[in-house]
Parts: sequence; C-alpha cells; structure tokens
Amino acid sequence: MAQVLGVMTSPYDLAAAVRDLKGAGFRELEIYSPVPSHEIEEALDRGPSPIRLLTLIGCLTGVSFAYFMQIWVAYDWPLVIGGKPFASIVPDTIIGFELNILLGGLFTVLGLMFFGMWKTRKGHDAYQPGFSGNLFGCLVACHGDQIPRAQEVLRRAGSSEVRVVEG
Amino acid sequence: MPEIDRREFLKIAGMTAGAAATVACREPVHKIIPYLNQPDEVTPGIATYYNSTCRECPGGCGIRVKTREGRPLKVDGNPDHPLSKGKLCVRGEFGHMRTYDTARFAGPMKRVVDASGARKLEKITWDEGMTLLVEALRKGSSKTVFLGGAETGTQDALIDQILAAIGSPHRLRFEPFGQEALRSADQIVFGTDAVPQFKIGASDVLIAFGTDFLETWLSPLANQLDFIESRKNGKGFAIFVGPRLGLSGSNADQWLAPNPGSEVLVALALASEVAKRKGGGPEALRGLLAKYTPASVAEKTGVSQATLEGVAARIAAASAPLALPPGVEVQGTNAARFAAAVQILNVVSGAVGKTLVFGPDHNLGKLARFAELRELVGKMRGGEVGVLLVHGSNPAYSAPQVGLSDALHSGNVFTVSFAFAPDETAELADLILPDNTPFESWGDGEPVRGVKTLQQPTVRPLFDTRPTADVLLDAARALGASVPAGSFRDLLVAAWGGRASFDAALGRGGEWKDVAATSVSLAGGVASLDFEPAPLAGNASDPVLVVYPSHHLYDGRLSRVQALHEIPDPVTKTMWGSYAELHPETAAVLDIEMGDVLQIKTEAGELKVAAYPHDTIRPGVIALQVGRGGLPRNPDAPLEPHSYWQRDVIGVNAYSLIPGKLDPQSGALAWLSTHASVSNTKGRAPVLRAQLTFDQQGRGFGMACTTGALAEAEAKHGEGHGESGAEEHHRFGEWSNPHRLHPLPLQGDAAHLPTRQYDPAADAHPDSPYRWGMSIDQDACTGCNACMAACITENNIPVVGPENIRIGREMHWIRIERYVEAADEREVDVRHTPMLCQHCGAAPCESVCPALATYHSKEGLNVMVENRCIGTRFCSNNCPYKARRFNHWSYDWYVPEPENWALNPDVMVRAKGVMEKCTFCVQRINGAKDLARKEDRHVRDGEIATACQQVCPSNAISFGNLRDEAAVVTEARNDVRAYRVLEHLYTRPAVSYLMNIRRVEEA
Amino acid sequence: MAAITEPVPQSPNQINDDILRVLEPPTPIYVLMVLFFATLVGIGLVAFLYQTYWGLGVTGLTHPVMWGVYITTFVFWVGIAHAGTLISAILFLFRAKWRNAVNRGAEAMTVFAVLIAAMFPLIHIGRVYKFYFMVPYPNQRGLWPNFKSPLVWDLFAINTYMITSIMFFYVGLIPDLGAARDRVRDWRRYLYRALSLGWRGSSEQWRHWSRTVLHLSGLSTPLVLSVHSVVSWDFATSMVPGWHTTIFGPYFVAGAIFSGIAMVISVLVPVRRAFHLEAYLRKEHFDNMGKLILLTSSIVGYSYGMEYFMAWYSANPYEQMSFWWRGFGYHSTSTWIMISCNVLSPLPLWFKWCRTNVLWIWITSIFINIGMWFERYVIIMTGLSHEYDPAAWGYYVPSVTELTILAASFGLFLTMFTVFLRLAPVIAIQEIKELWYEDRAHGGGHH
Amino acid sequence: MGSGKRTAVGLVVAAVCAVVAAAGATGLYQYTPEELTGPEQPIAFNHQIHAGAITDGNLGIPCLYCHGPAERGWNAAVPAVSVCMGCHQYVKQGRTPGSEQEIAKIHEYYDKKESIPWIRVHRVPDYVQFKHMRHVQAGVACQECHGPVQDEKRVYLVPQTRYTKRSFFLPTAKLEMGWCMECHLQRGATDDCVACHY
Repeated sequence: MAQVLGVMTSPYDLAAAVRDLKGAGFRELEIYSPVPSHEIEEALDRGPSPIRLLTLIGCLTGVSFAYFMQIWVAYDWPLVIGGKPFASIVPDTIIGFELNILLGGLFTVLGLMFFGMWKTRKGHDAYQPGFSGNLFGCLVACHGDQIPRAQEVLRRAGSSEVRVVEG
Repeated sequence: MPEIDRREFLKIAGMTAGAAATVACREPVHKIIPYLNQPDEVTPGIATYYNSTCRECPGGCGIRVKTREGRPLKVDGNPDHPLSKGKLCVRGEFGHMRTYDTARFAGPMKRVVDASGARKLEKITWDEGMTLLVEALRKGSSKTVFLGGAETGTQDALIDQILAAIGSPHRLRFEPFGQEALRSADQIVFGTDAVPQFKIGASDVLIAFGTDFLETWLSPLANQLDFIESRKNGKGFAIFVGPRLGLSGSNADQWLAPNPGSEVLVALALASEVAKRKGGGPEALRGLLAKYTPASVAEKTGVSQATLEGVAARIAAASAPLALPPGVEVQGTNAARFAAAVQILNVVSGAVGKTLVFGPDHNLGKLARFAELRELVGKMRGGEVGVLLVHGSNPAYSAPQVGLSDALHSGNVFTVSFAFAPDETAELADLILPDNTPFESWGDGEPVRGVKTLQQPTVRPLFDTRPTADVLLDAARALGASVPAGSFRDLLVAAWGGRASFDAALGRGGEWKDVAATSVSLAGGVASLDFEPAPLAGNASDPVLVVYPSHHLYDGRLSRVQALHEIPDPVTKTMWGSYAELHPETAAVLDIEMGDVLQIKTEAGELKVAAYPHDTIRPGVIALQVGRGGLPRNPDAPLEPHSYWQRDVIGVNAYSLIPGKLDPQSGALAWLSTHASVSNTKGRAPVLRAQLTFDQQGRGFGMACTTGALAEAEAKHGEGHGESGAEEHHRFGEWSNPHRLHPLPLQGDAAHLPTRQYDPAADAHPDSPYRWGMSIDQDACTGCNACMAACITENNIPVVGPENIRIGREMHWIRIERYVEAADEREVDVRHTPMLCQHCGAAPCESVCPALATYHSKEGLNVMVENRCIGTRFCSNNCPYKARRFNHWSYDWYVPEPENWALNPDVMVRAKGVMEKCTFCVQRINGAKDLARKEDRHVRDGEIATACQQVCPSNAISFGNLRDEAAVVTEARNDVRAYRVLEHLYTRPAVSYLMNIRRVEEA
Repeated sequence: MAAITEPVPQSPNQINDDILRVLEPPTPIYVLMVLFFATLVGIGLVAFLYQTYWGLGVTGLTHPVMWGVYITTFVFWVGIAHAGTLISAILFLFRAKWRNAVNRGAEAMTVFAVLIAAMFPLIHIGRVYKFYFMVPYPNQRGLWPNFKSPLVWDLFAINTYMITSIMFFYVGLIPDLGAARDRVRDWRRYLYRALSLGWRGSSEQWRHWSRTVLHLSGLSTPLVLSVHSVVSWDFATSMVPGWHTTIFGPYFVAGAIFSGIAMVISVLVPVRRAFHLEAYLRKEHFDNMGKLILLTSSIVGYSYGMEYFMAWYSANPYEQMSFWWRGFGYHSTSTWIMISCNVLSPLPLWFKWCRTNVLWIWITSIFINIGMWFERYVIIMTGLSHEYDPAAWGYYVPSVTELTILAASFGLFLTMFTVFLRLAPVIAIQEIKELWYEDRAHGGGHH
Repeated sequence: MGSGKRTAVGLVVAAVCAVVAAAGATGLYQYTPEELTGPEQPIAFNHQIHAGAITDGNLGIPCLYCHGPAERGWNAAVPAVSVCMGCHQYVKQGRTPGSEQEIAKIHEYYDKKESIPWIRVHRVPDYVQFKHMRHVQAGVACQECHGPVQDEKRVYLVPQTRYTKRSFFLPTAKLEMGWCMECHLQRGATDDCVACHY
C-alpha cells in the first residue's frame, strides 16, 4: 500500500487539502505540522481525545484515596490531637484536594504518553525535519490506482512538493 | 580533666552500657559491666535512698539521696528531719554535683617551682603527702593553725582534740556570714552571745531589717517553711526594711527604704512608737526610746513619720510580732548596735519568749569573728604561724580585705589545703591533701541545739582522696601525739553510742529532741547605749555600695556548679555573671543604660561590670552580688561551639570592693560602709536575662486578689458551690462551665470568663482512670527557684552556657516569671508565676506537629515523644506559654566526665534537633502505676510527687488525679482563687493557679 | 496596542533560528557565570553540612523565635514559583496572547523555584535525617504523620505543585524539543531525541497534546491558587499574634504572584538583552506584566493596611502589641523596607512610559523581590518575638550560616536557569509560530 | 523508528525503579553472620549447658536463678561475678573440653577484683525505657524476646521476623518497635507512646 506526501507552507491550505481528500474518499490521512491548528483539527474531525476520561478517573481516585487514607490512619492508632476528634474531616479536605490534582495530572500525562507517544510510534518514514520548522505535510495512504488522484488533489490544494512514499 | 580510675568506679557502678566510640564498625560495641559482688539492698535498675546531711551551707538540713547502681542522682529533703521536712533549697539540690565536679583534685598534690619560676601542682602519692604533712607539723609544732568553716559534731570535736594533742590548739572557724553582730547584740541586750531561734512560723507580723531570711540567713530552708506557714490563706504580714528588695523583700507586703546606714534609727523609732502604744515598754528603756521618736528620725532616715507610725501601729497590734536582725547587706560599722536596736524592738513588741526563743539556739557560737581572721593574718605576716591547715574555708576569695596571699608569702607559712576541688586558697597552698566530698564521707553535726544529723557516704570516692579527720589522726599518730585509736568512722560510731544506736539513727538520718527554752532578761547598760547611723566613706554624691549574699552560690562556695549560674536570679532574672544593680532614676542621673560597662571604684579596689537598672532597688544605691568571679571553672575545656565559656572567669568578685572596716563592738566586717564612684566606660556587655520585662502588660499571668475580696468570695462560694451540676452546663471539651462568673475578679483578657470544673463525663477518654492535673499557689510561691533545680537534676536538663543564654536558649522546663506590680512604702506586690507546660486539653502544639511527636495521652498528659521529633519547632511557635525547649546542640556531648554520671537513667538524654518540655515527671507517674498494678489497685492520691512539687519549700505545688474527687489537686482546682493562665485562648490547661493575696486594706 | 518598535520575525524558520540560536555553544562569559553561581551553591552546601553536624545552634534561631531565615526563604521561593503556572495556566485559559513569549521562561523558573523551595523545610528542621517521619508510608512501627498539621498539608501541596509544574513544563516543551532535535547537530541531539519521545507533530499527537495542555492548565489553575493559601495556613492556623488572621490566603497568593512576575522580569530582561530576543520579548509584554504588578502590589498594599486596621479594630491587646513592635520595634527597619519596596516602588508603573521602559521595570522588579523577601521575614519575626507571655519575649538575629544558605539558594536558582538556557528553547517556539500564522491569517492572510 | 523504542525502554525502566524503591521502603532486614553467631564473649559461657533441658543432660537452671533482678527491676542484670563464683568456686571442671580454662578465667577476674566485660547482645535504644519486671510479672516468657537462649552455645539475637497487622503486614525485626507493638496489641497492653518513650 502506497503513501502520497504533500508538503505545504500554510495550515489553511492543508486544512483545505484535508477536506478535499476526504471528499475524494481518502480516509487514512496523517498530518505533520509545526503548530497545532484548529482548522486542521476540524477538517480531520477525529472527535475528542480519550484523555478527558483519564483525567476524570485520576481526580476521583486521588480525592477518594486521600479521604480514605486520612480517616483510616486516624483510627488505626487513635490519638487525641489538640482536643480534636480522631478523624476531623475538614482538614482532610486539603490533602483530598491536593491528591485530586496530583493524580489527575499524572493520569493525564500518562494518557499523553500512551495515546500520543506510544500508539503513534510507528510508520513515520515520510517525516522530514522541515515539519518542525515551517512545513506542513499531508500523508495520504492509498492503493496504487488512487495515487494520481491523490497527487492531483494535493497539488490543487497548493502543495509545494508532492511525492510518493513507499511503505 | 584529671585521669579518673574508671574501672575502679565501674566495679561499684554496676550495670553500665558504655558505647566504645573508638570501634570503627557500623555500630559501637556496647558492654555490660556487672557487679563483682552485688550488694543485697541493691536491685539493678531500682533506686536506693540514703539519709544524709546537706553541707552546702551551715544550715545542716537533712537530705535523702537517691542513688542508682551506686551513683547519687538526686538530692531531696529528708521528710523525718525537723529542719528540712522533706524539702530542699536550690543550693542543696546540687550538692551531689560538687562530687561530680570535673576539675576535682584526683589525689594529693604538692606545689613545685619549675625552672621558669612558675609555681604549679605536681601529683604525689599519699605516703609522700603524709610525710610532707608530718614534716611540716613537726617543724611548725606549736605554730600550727587550723582554719576551717562552720563545723559541729564529732569531727569538729575531734579536730580540737587532735590540735590539742599536737600541742597547737589554734583554730579558726571562719564564715563570711558569721552572725558576729547578732551575737554581740545578744551579749549587749540579753547578756548571752547565743544565736536564738526566730520562730517566723509563729509570727503574724514580720519585720526584716535587710535580713535575707529566704536566701542565706541562718537556716533559710526552715525559714521559708515557717514563713509560708505564717502566711497560710491570707494570714501574716511582712515588712522589709532595706535598700534593696531581695528574694525575701519581694515576698514582703511593705517596703521601707531608709537612707542606707540609717536603718538602725528606723528600728529604734519603731521600738519607741510600739512602746508608746503598748504603754511605755520596759522601764529601763524608756529613757533611751524617748530619744528616737518617729518624728525625730523621720528626716534623718528619709522615711515619713506617718509611715513609721503606721508600721509601728501594725506591730503593736500584732499578737506575735517578730523583728529579724540585720542581714549582712546592711551590716555597717554599727552592726552590733543595729542588731541590738532590733532586739530592743523585739523586747518592747513582746516577741521575746514568744517568737524569739533562746535555748534551741543555732550552733554558730564558736564561729570566728572577722577581726580574729585579720589578727591571724597579721600573725602570719609576723611569721608567728608555721603551718596553716585550711579545710572547708576559702578566705583568699571571700575575705580579700585581709590579704591572705601576701601574708602567707611574706611569713612563708607552709599551707596545707584539704579542699577537694580547686579554689583560691588551694591555689596558695604548698600541699593539697584532698578530702572526700560530703557525699563520699561520714560525718555528723548539730546545726541547731537538739538536732543531731548524720551524714553517710552515698558513693565510693571517685578519686584518690581521704577523709581529712583520718589524715589528721594519722599525722598526729606519726607525731607520737596521743589520739584515740581507730578511724574517724569508728569514733563517729562510738560517739553515737555504738553500732546499734548509730544504725538506728542512720535510718532516721539523725536524732532530734526538743530543747527547753531558756528565759532571758534585759541586761543592764542597754539604756546607756547611743545609736548612730553607720557612717559611709567616700563622696556623698556617689551611689552607696550595697554588697549582698548570693541566693544561688551562697558565699561563692557553689560557684563551681554550672546549673546554679544558669538558673535565673530570683530577683533580677539574670544568669551567668555579675551585674551592677541600680535604680533607673540613678541610672538616668549617671547617664547609664542597661548593659553599659561601669567602672565601680572604692578605696578597696575597682571592678568593671555591666549595669542592670531595675525598679526594686532604692535610688542612690548600686548593688552587687557576691559569689562570682572565682577561678575559671574548667580552664582547659575543649573549644567546642558552646562549651568554651567554661574557660572564662564568670562575673566579678564583689568582696574585693568592700573596704576592710570593722564594727568595733562585734569585730564584724562592715559590708555597708562606703559610697562607690561609678563611671560609665561606654563599653557594652551582654546582660543575660531570662525576662526582658517585669511588666505583665495586664495580661493576667500572675493574678491577685485582696484579702477583703477573698473573704467575700469565700463566703459566696460557700453557698453557690456544689449544686452547679443542677445548672445548665455549657461544655467545651472536658471542662464544664456552670454559668457562674468567677468568684474573684479575674485580670487580663480572662476577665469575662466563668469558672470551669473538670468534668470526667466529657473527657475524650472516659474509660481512663486518671486525669493528671496540677495546681500552683502563687501566694505561697516565693520564687526561690528550688523547683527549677529539682527539675534540672530529675530530668537531665542540660546547661547551655552563657553564649547560648545570651541568644536566649535556656532549656529549663519550668521557669518562674516575676512580675512587679507595686514595690513601695504602701505595698509590695511582686508576683511569682511558675510557668511550665500546661498540658492543655486542646493543646495548640499538638495539632501542628507533622510527625505526631506530641499528642494527648489517655491520662491527660501532653506527651512529647522526643525520639519521634524531627524538629520543625512549630509546636514551640504555637505554644502561648512558651513552655517548650529546643535542643539546638547535642548538649549531652558537652557533659564532661564525671558530671554525666549524675544523669538520671529513668529519663532519656535528648539528642540535638529535638523539642522537649515538662512531662509532669512521667517517669514517676509510670513508676507509681507499675507499683499500683503490681498490687492491683489504682494510684493513690499523693503517691506521685513531681520533682518540683516534692522539693517546693513553700508547698505551693499540688499534683494529682482530677478524676479523684477527694484529691488535693481537685480541691485546689475548685478553690475560689483558682484560675487558668490565658484560659480565654481555650487551651484548656491542666495546670491551674491560685491567685496571689494582696495583704492591703481596700483603698 | 503597544507601538511595536522591535523587528518582527519574517518566517517560521526565522523563529526557529532566532530562538534556537540561544542553544548554540556557550561563550566564556556564560561559562564564568555558571561557575560563579555553582560556587555559591558549593559554599551553601558546606554551610548546610556544618549545620547538620553541629545542629541548629549554628543558626540564630532561638526561643521564642523558632522560625527565621529558612522559612522566610521557603515562602519566598514558593511565591516565586507562582508566576510560571499563573502565566501558562491561567492566562492560557484566558487566551491572553502576550503570555506566549514569556511562558516558557516562567515555567522553567517555576520548576526551579519550587525545587529550591522544597529544600528549605528540610534545611530548616532539626533532624533532617529523620524527615521521612513526615511522609505517610507504611512502616514497621505502624506510625503515621499527623494529617491535622499544616506542615503535612504543606508537604502535599508543595510536592503536588512541584510534580504538576514539572509535567506542565515538560509537556509544553515536547514539540520544541522535537524542533531542537531536527536542528541541533551536536551531542545534545541524542538528549533531544530521547526527551522528545519521538515527537513528529502528527495530527494525532497534536490532538492529544492540546487536550493534555488544556487539562493540565485546568488542574493547575486551582492548584496555583491553593498552594500559597496552604503555605499561608502554616501561619494562619496557628495562634501566634500577627499570624492568626483570615486574610492570609488571598494576601499570600497575591504576594506570590507579585513576586513571581517580578522575578520573571528580573530574569528575562538580561536574557532578552544577551540573546537579542527583542523580537519576541516585546515591550507590550513588559507593559502587561507591569499592569499585573500594579494589580498585585495594590492587593498586597491593601493587605498591609488591613492587618494594622484589624489589629486596632479587634481591640486584641496581643495583636496590637505585636503590630506596634512590627511598626516601631527593633525590627521596624525590615517593615519599612518591605513597605517601601512593595507598595511605593511600583507606583511609577502607573505611567505607561515606566512600564514600557525595560530598564526601569527591571530595577523595580528587583526592588520588589527584595521587598517580598522582607515581607515574609517581617511576618515570621515580629509575630514570634512578641507573643502572649511577656516573660518569654525575645528577638532573633540571623547567623552567617543562614545567610550563606540563603545566598546559595539564589546561586542554585541562577545556575539551573543559566544551564536551562543552553538546553531548551527559552521561548515556546510552537506557540510563537501559532501566533505568527494567526497574524498572517487575520492580517489579510487569505482573501 | 528508534525513538519510539526508546520511549518504551524509558517507561519500563521507570517502572522497575519504582518497584525497587518500594521494596527498599519496606525495610527488609539483612542479618550479618556476626549477628547470627553472636559476638565473641570474654568468657565462652555456654547457656545450653547451664539452662538447657535436663532431659538433654543439661543442668536446666531456671533463668531467674542468675538473672533474678529481671522480676524486680528494670534490668535483667547479667549476674554479678560473685553469683558465678557461687557454684564455680567448687565446679572447676566443666563437661565440655576446654571448659576448665574458661572457668579458670572467672576465678582470675574474681581474684583480680575485676568484673567481666560482657559484650551486650540484646539492646533497645536509649530512648526506650524497657522495664523487665513489668514483662516478667505479666508472664511474658524470656524466650519471647530473647529467643531460645537455653539452646544457644553463644548468645545471639535470634533472627525472627513478625508481620504486623497494623503496618500492612510489613516485616519487622526482633526488638524493633513494630515487633513490640504487635505483642502489646495482642495482649491488650498499653499502646501509649509515653509508656516506653520518656
């Protein structure tokens, strides 16, 4: 299965290209861009990232663990502290809050590591350093017979360079 | 530090875990050194107690020494003893520390002059020492003089016997506070030179003429016990006449400060006024008294006629008045006359036979007069003295006026010192034959007639020392003199009527019987006396020099005990060193500020010392305390961050400012005899003080009520008390609050607070049988610091040294806060508030500790687990009472051998970087609980005494179980005078205070 | 909009060039600077070892003033640590464009500052070798820390903040590390390759990345506000007069942002100068930061006033005495330094000229840093030296050891920052680019 | 491409580190051989012969005969030399080879009036106030803490580990706090810190 790479200089052209390609029935697109771009996101329309859920889980784990830990500890070895009840919920809120943030953050970043880095680790032979500079790349996976079509669409979208990448 | 034969010590020291630091493996090897022969009465790990006698002053109180594995650890009063009654003073608490003195003589020494001409000491054996001594005595033969201190009992008699036997019965018993004046006065007034009993306890009005009866005068401990007895619940009234409010003065209710020297006239004026009010007084005195009416002396003394008459009226109205003869600080060249005047006051006020009793006299009759010492030194100069034997006396320090050192030199007197630790006189000695310390030796004494106390060793001699009595016996035998056979101990046993009765007496600590009072009558010739104010030398515009005895160091003999330097002076709250006290007015006139280095000059000499202005001293006076400025404690101490202070001389020797004037009648040294020229050198010296202000800012730390208010409140309390349970209670924590305002007006922000009683039902641990609490009676507390001393020895509290004190790092778990509300002719209202951990029910310190190192125990203790502490010090910040102490250094590193042998094994030695504080002596609580559990019962009330409570000579502290309705502490807690400090912060303290009682008429 | 006099980057590549130029091999002066700062750290280390060996006796700390320079410095650095997250998180949520230029530097500062701050409680405690007693971990003793203690809250707050801001910093850095990887050719490219975790800027990566950044900002925003509140509770929950007040939370947070922004300015101005980043650190940025400073300075000033007012109005004698000492006691100098630096010195910034004058605002920022250190010093010192018990009043003089360690903390901060300059892009390339493209778009980019 | 793998490696390494750290935190205790045999004592005293079961041909002397103070005082008190002499002034020849030299040493010490510097084996830190009598009175067997001393030729700290409920069944070594607490909780003894730390 072949891949066609179109290199452009503007995110807006790229977004346009993506729309055209989709219109032309190309589904497997990979985009390289030096900056995040809403246009492209919308054009690709991949839906929200699963990281949202991870964050939520992290936060809930954090806060519930914090309360559990503090209350359990209070009764594990009950000692009167400053005439307060063994488990005093109010101060527990503070550590509850902190752990909520901490685990939320950790889960989020782990999510990025997994979805963003681990799952996308393969098949970047077409990558070229310019993509971290001022170039935008659009990689279209297609069958041999569709190559010309893809090239044509990309050119029309204003690619400065279009080439076929064997993969 | 001298070499110690540690092995020798350990043999009797028993179980000892010593870490051999040299071992370079990952953990030091710990050794167990068992007994060689285990004594029957000793169980390793269980303390053994021995009765003995305190030798830190001539008072001769009975003590009970706690020992563990052969080491004396703690000194307490002997409950069976008539003088100490189970209590002890701040000095006695440290008696054993002189045995553990780092710089003690390790054995006999002789003075050698090396090539460079420097005189230094050289170690010798006892045989050499004895031969030297015998040689000297043979040469000196009849020209031998024995110079000792106040001594009574068998050893005293024996020494006389020996001296007689070797044909040279010259002996001097020299004490700086020798009561010469009083003895002469009694001679003049009553025709006997005895030192009678002043029954302070029986008096209802007490007037002291500069008498430091709570510090050093006669038997201070007994005095304090009596004094407090006489002031129980609002009774009693005390008037202090003198230039400076000492500890005794601070506890009086009225302060007359006549022109220094003219106190004698005040005494006479009072006498004459009292006589007038009592219908003339004795015939013989009328003529005399007529000359000294209040009106006539008012102008000379600077005390208004009205005031004098007021005081006189009080004395006249009293049922058992008592006037105390002058203390040394007001002892001028008219000392004997002054004392006579006071005794006359006692006569006219009817104290004689009632509160002033002859018969059970103090055994001070044989003491030398200062004049005799001077005479002796004169003889030395004249070469009439061959050998000088010095024992238990240090005139080179405490009597610089006589110039002992050059006399010894010019008269080349062969001097033998029996001192067990270096002192100024030993420095001059040619031969040093160290005696055992009182804690290592046998002995007895009779400080007061009828009270014979025994002294027994509580530790094997730590060094190569010998009892002086035995040394003299051997010497005498070597000289062929006829002395009784056997060792001193044999003679002692014999003197006590043989083994059986000796052992019996030992059990009690001695034997005491009442001595019948003898009646005295007015001697003739009193009438013909004439009285003059003591003349003062020097420029009249200069401040008058007042030198006074030290409450902590006595005459300086305890100056080697570091802890006594570090306990704040009860009056000035200064530590470590001498300070020139003067009134702020005087300071302003002389342009002096706190901490300026002053140069004080009299004809006798001059000193440089830091100024310390404060309110409780008369204007126009500059006061210095004796006892300091002796030898540096430990000249070759290691230069570690805070131990180098040991190398320095601490303070100045105030004796050296006293000109050598004598009182012709009594031959006493005139302490108060000159003005001193004071110049501000503009230099600055740190003033080490525990308290920056004596003004409590109306914060209600030390509260007070007047006698009137107290009576009212007690009446009210009588009805209202008890049925509070019926009322609607507002609870906070375990303190229930019957809606009744405090029976007495509270001061500070607590003013609006209701009374609170402990309510077991509301306790966090209702199942716990105990709830420990303490109550402190401020009216009883004199601020004598005995509690601090006891706490230090009981709880291994380190001495931190002046360098740390300067920054403010004292470690005392209990401190006495002194607040001066009034100090003048109308009223003296000085409040002493012992401040310690309040063991709060809602302790601010607990909730902030991250490591849970401090928490509230089931028994209501605020527990500090030192080994869990990581030293964030938040607890100290958050403690409103500032009762917590932090180990800035590893103080235990700096406790040198053998001083660390006094550490109490029941209490851990805290490491650096941890917080510590009062534990309510939890080691004692646990001990009592162990016992109770073994006998399957609860701890009884009074079974536990905290160290501070046990020692308190005022019985101001009560401790016990608040759960116990009948407990003393519970009662005290519900007393009308009870209040809690800073209670409005809702810390719910377990320590409650009883208010001071102001003995004044409502204005 | 501010009159932009500086040059404007011509192309995204130029942005790469300009910013990555900073990463080029160091000059001798740079090396000397690093060495100097590192030496400071070394001396501080020696001082710390000395203290650990002998105990806290080597400090000036005493009874009753048990907290001093160390806690002061701790609070100071925590405060500094606030600017970064504020700029990158809060301003990110508010979509304030001007943040893009400064956020990278600010975030880096945050990380370094919080690392240093986290050290100080350990330097401060009496037995640093037992610090783990504070940490809740299962142990054979069966003992736990006291969760009621503000210090444990601190432990959690500071560490949470540290970890979160490190993650935030790193995640933001990843795309730029990718760029650096593609450009740098020396040994560091291996570093970048490893750290960029195979970043390609593929749409999938961007999708998750932006979501992550969004969430981290969302989480950090309440965090940044909470951290200094928690720190302030170290004082506010105690019963020390002068500490026990309710305004401490907002008061400390405002102060933190105040000092944080000031520190950003103090550090970035020299960088801007040294590496010719005028095109990116524009005057408008300083203008905006100047406005933030004005705002926070006013809040802080208000709090100062309010403290005194409450002391008077509450009629609480302890509070009143404490504040009397604060104003006129022997520590009043510190008080007046704090007031003049924090309230008076920012006043000129009301004028745009001063805000846009880089030198002026830089000097002001340094004053503010000094002032904010003294603010904490004053609060701790004066509060503790005159508490309830008149017999236990005292005072405190910092010792050489303490001051050495204080200096070392600055040394450490600057060492880390200077090294960071050479290792990572000091300005967020991809964000600048984003802006560049947006400008093109709106600047009539396509018709 | 390569960096993807690196990512993987990085994550794995991190995980491993975490596990190792956790293992370290649980404080697993390693006994050194020296502890397993006990230190060389000044006199090769053999507890087995003295206190071992009579059925095994030993003397079976009860512990408290020599360590009497254990039931009265804080310390178990290594017996005074006089106690050893009590028997050994007559018993000069043991049943094990070389025993007479060892017994001779006792006489040596006693005649020199020196006590025997035993090396300490069972030791709690200075900040723990351990009272033997409380435990003996409560009927705790010596072996509970000291191990089967009666079977030891040379006394050593018998490695024994408890897994305490209170601390998530973490291992706690002999004479450690968790070890004490486990017993205290089982027996319903005090769990008040100040019972031992003051």
